[in-house]
Amino acid sequence: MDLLHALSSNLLSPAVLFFALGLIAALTKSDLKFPESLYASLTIYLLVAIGFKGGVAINEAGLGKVWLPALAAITLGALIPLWTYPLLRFGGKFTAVDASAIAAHYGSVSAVTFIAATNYLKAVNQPYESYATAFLAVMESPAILVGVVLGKLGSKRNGPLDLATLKSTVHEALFGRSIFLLVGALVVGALCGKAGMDKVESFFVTPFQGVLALFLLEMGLVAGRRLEDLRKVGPFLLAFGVVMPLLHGALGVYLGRLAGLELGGATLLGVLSASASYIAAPAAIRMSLPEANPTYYLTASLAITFPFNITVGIPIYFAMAGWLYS
Amino acid sequence: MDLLHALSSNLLSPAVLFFALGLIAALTKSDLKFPESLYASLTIYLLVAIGFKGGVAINEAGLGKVWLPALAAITLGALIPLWTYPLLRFGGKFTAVDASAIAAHYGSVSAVTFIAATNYLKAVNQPYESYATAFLAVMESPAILVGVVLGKLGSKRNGPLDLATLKSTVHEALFGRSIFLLVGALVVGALCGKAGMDKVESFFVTPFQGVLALFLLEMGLVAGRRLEDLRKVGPFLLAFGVVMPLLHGALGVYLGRLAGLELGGATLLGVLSASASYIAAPAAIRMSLPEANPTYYLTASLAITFPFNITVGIPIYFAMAGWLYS
Amino acid sequence: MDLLHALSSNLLSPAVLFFALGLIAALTKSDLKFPESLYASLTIYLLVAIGFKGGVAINEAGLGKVWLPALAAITLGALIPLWTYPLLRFGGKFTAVDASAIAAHYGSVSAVTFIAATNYLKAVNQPYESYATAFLAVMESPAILVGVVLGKLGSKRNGPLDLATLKSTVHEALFGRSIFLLVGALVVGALCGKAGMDKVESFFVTPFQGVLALFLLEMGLVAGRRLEDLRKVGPFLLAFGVVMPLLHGALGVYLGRLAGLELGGATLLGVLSASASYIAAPAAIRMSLPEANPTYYLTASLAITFPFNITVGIPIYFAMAGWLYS
Amino acid sequence: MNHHPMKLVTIVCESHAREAVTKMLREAGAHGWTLFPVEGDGAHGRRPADIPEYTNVQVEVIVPPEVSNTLFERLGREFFPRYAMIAFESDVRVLRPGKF
Amino acid sequence: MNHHPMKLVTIVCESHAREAVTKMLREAGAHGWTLFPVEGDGAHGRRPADIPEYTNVQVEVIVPPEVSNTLFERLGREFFPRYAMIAFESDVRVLRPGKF
Amino acid sequence: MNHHPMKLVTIVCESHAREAVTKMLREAGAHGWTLFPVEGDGAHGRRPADIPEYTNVQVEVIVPPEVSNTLFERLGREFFPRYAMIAFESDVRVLRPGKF
Ligand SMILES: Nc1ncnc2c1ncn2[C@@H]1O[C@H](COP(=O)(O)O)[C@@H](O)[C@H]1O
Ligand SMILES: Nc1ncnc2c1ncn2[C@@H]1O[C@H](COP(=O)(O)O)[C@@H](O)[C@H]1O
Ligand SMILES: Nc1ncnc2c1ncn2[C@@H]1O[C@H](COP(=O)(O)O)[C@@H](O)[C@H]1O
Ligand code: NA
Ligand code: NA
Ligand code: NA
Repeated sequence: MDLLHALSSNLLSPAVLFFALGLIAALTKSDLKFPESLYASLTIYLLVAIGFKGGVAINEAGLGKVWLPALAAITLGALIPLWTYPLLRFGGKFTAVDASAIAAHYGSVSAVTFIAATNYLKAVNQPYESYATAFLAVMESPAILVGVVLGKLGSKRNGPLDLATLKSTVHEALFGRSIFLLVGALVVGALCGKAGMDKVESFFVTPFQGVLALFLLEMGLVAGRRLEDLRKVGPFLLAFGVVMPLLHGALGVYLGRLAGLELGGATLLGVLSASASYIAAPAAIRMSLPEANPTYYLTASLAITFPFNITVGIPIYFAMAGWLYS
Repeated sequence: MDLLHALSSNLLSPAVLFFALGLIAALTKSDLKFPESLYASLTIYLLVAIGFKGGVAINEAGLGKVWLPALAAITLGALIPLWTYPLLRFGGKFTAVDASAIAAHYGSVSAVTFIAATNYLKAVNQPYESYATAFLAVMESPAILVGVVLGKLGSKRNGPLDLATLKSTVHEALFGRSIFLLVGALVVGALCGKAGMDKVESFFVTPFQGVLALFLLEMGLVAGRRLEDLRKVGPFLLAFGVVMPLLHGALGVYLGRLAGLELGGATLLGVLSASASYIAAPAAIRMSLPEANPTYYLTASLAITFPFNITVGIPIYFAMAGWLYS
Repeated sequence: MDLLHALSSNLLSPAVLFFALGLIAALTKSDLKFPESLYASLTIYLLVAIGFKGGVAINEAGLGKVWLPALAAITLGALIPLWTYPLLRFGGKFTAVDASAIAAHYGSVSAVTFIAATNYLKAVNQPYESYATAFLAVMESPAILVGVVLGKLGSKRNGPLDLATLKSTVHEALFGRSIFLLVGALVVGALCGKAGMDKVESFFVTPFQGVLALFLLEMGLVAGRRLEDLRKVGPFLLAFGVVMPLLHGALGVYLGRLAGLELGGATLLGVLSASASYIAAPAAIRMSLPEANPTYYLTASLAITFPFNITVGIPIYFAMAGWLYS
Repeated sequence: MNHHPMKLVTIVCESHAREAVTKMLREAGAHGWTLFPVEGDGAHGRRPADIPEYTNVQVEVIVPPEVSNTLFERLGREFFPRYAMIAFESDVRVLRPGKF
Repeated sequence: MNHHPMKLVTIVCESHAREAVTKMLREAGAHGWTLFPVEGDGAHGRRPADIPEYTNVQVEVIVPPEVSNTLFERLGREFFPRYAMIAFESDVRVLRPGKF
Repeated sequence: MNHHPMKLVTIVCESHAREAVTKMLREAGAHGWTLFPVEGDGAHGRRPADIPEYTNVQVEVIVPPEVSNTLFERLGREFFPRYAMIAFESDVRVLRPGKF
């Protein structure tokens, strides 16, 4: 499948069109609003569903197949801040704290982008390793820890790197609600296996794509409300938010191949690598590096990289994997 | 199918029985309560689902089939206030502002009544043009605009009809959340077509009837709480809330036939014409004609016409269409 | 199926594993939290679904089959406080008010435990009388009334047993939201029958097990937060919360057999008898016996008996029924 | 502007007390009230607002001083011994004193 | 501590008035506001907070005394005759007066 | 009635600060608190309450005057420079002073 076809089949999917509808609603200042608890409920559903499915897949594939690419994912996540930080600090002239905060976001991952990518692969009939959810689970935290350490080392005003900060960052990074739900559901799925899946499939799997479409409508609203901050962040960050995902996407796909994944799984590792966190990382950064300016990291991850990945990024990483595997 | 059969098959459907249960809960002052965000969430689901389905139908039928009956729908909606206003003003002795407010509500439409009608047609195995959702979408606003103009012209105390009021009314009527969701989902559906439907059908279509039943339980509660206002509105409005739907229903069915719709589609145009708005119209009227008394228009549309249509109105309009087409 | 097999097939089900995950989240002080309205929405869904299904089953089985075991259920519920009260009062040294409050909770029932039990029977392919929901419906109130009367008689400080209190207790016990929803949906289901079920099955039945799994995650959180109160209640209540369910479970299974139920139905009556209320009873007791200490009755029913039943109680009662019927 | 002094009485109580409280407000002479669910912590432990039945509500009511006194008398006598709750009074100013 | 006197203006109104109220706050000189949905009872009957369109919102705004006066003037003139609502003012103290 | 003067401290802050704030309240000597999610507008822009992580919470706490002073000292020193928030104090009266 060539890039154009890959793109158009993504852009005309209900999920992406509903995302665009949400963007439009935000831009036209329509009073459309999802209740706060609907957002929270859909998030719980999506994380539990994807985690459970991934766990069942691990149960079937065996941990032996999962550990190597998972290790690759962790390493990649932890390393990304090491080059994004200097780039932001010296290329983008950001302060040490802001640079490390943004770097943490880009090393970490976006679960919704990952879910949209699995959706996309399903739509184009590309099989993928369902246990890839495990990579999502392990890639959320490492970059956050690295980013916080960078931020503490790079800036004195920000207070020294003490043990208490490190401990609470680790706790936040490992026990935050999204990571807890995802890992928890993964373990439940791994324990239940196929027999458990049969019982809950019609709730956690069958309606999944439709729920995602509705959720992306809301995410369009949320991202759209941030669009007006675009002019505050400057051209460097704008370019960063588009170019880095492409580089990281290519890197992830390549590493995925090295780690022995199939085309579908390599695409997903590329997507994870290319995506930037906008829930878990902000929460941890807000607590550990409160001096970092949220306008920078939230606008970059939520208003630039997230929409980019959802619309054109995912098919591009898929095309990259296609080239690499052909 | 004769009227009696049509009636009983509606009254014994889960949707209508749950509606009755909600009414009973309100009347017996049970502390049953739906959380506010469940109402909002179900509304979003229903509007997106019906809009999306309608859009897919337009994609398949082609706009060529839709424009004529849609034009008929718009015209009907815009005209209804022209006779209901004088009737209320001079027959019912309402003030100009109250008369125009009520007229706006009866020219506009109730999405839930429409959805219940599609449900009913499905239950009695009557095929209908799925693109009829487009009529719902275009019929919400015209009567509101006409009603506001009537109210402004008819009453001096109410302030002159200035451009700012008109502009904000038009904005409210066109970009309010329900109309935005409905039209947006319609466009998304029209762009996706059948391929998109396949992906989200198990969320937006399969469980739809059950969701509607649950939602009507809540609507029974909401309408039931208004029932005690019935004695405040006087016998004229009571009669108005039952007789006008019958007249408008017949008119809608007849116009539907003229515009080339099948039996099912004509029934739906009758239902739209007979229904009265209780969400979009109140919001617009509250802003543009704040002097109008909500007790009148809300009680009429929500506590009289809505329950009447849900229980016996829909099968009657269907029977009317049956006679006309036989 | 022997007890060990019965136990392990319960403990490895998604529902129970998600319950355990919720407990772990509470114990590790994860910030995982369900929005209040999600809890309320899932409760509404579960009660309406189980009630509706039960009503359809009554419609098919006929009331003739239901009345005798229903009478047995009511009697059992009303009698349980008569021996738990003196046991708590004199064995556990509780005040008259506390003893009667706890007794009311153990005579009443837990809808979620019942639902989990139907789920379990389905998982082990054990057919059961679907109309058993009727027993759930009738067993909620009697013990509450008996408990309140006991509490009023046993304690002077608590005010005399006047008619107003009794009336408001009866109202609360009969028209509280959970009982209203359950009985209401039961009646709707009985009126609709199979034809109605066909329409809403894909919403109220197909995804039911998955919804329950998600709900038990939340219930694990709720129960887990109460675990730290365990050390406040003393060893007597700890033992009471485990031993009484076993006795009541056996009694319920036995009575179920006497009343002519099959193995599945007798298991369910055992489960009902063994379960303790933690929503309806606390609400009624809080109003009628406000001097009773919630730490005792809530901790016992929610943090001891509920987790015990969900994890090992249900398979034990099923095994008991197996022995009795073999 | 013509501001008139009134009392704002705020009550935070377990949601089971909700009906009893609003009924009492009416009896004591209040013409309206405002209410919303809240989380809380206090002598009776955390109330984490995830089950409607186990949460708190905050009730706010604007009343003339004499009604506030009646309210506090009944709160102290009938409610404080029974329910997990707090109540406090503060001074506010309103435009339309006849409304309260 | 260096506390500075300010006014807290609290408005409880039907949710339809929400946009008009927050717009007016800005025009009158407020630098921010806080808002949440509430249930209520009053002269216009019960508002049971189950449909977003039929419920109330409570708006709280901290302003200097002169802005509070402007607010109440506009509330009394433009809003009270049109919407179901109440508003009241109370005295509060803040640390960073420049913020308000 | 026997009313006792107390201070009501109200804090509106981004929800990320929630744990830090409630922990600080306990440390400063408060015996309880009340909390709910709110929307807001201010120097840091609109916070539209549609994602729990991006919204505000309002915390209300009744304390004796000296605790209020401690609270404001710590708020001014540790919290205001870090978080999007406001805090204000007002005078209230309660019945059971020992409770606070
Ligand atoms: N000092 C306080 N400040 C603010 N709210 C409080 C305070 N103490 C108690 N509350 C609220 O009142 C509820 C009941 O209090 P208690 O009976 O002390 O558990 C708590 O859950 C809180 O919401
Ligand atoms: N005396 C009062 N105390 C507190 N809130 C009130 C009072 N009167 C009215 N309200 C609130 O203001 C809203 C509108 O009031 P009304 O216009 O009187 O119906 C009500 O729904 C209540 O939320
Ligand atoms: N003048 C004000 N009156 C009421 N609430 C305010 C005011 N200013 C700020 N807030 C609240 O405090 C939050 C944080 O304020 P800020 O740091 O100014 O963005 C806002 O989102 C509002 O909820
Ligand atoms: Na990444
Ligand atoms: Na109409
Ligand atoms: Na029991």
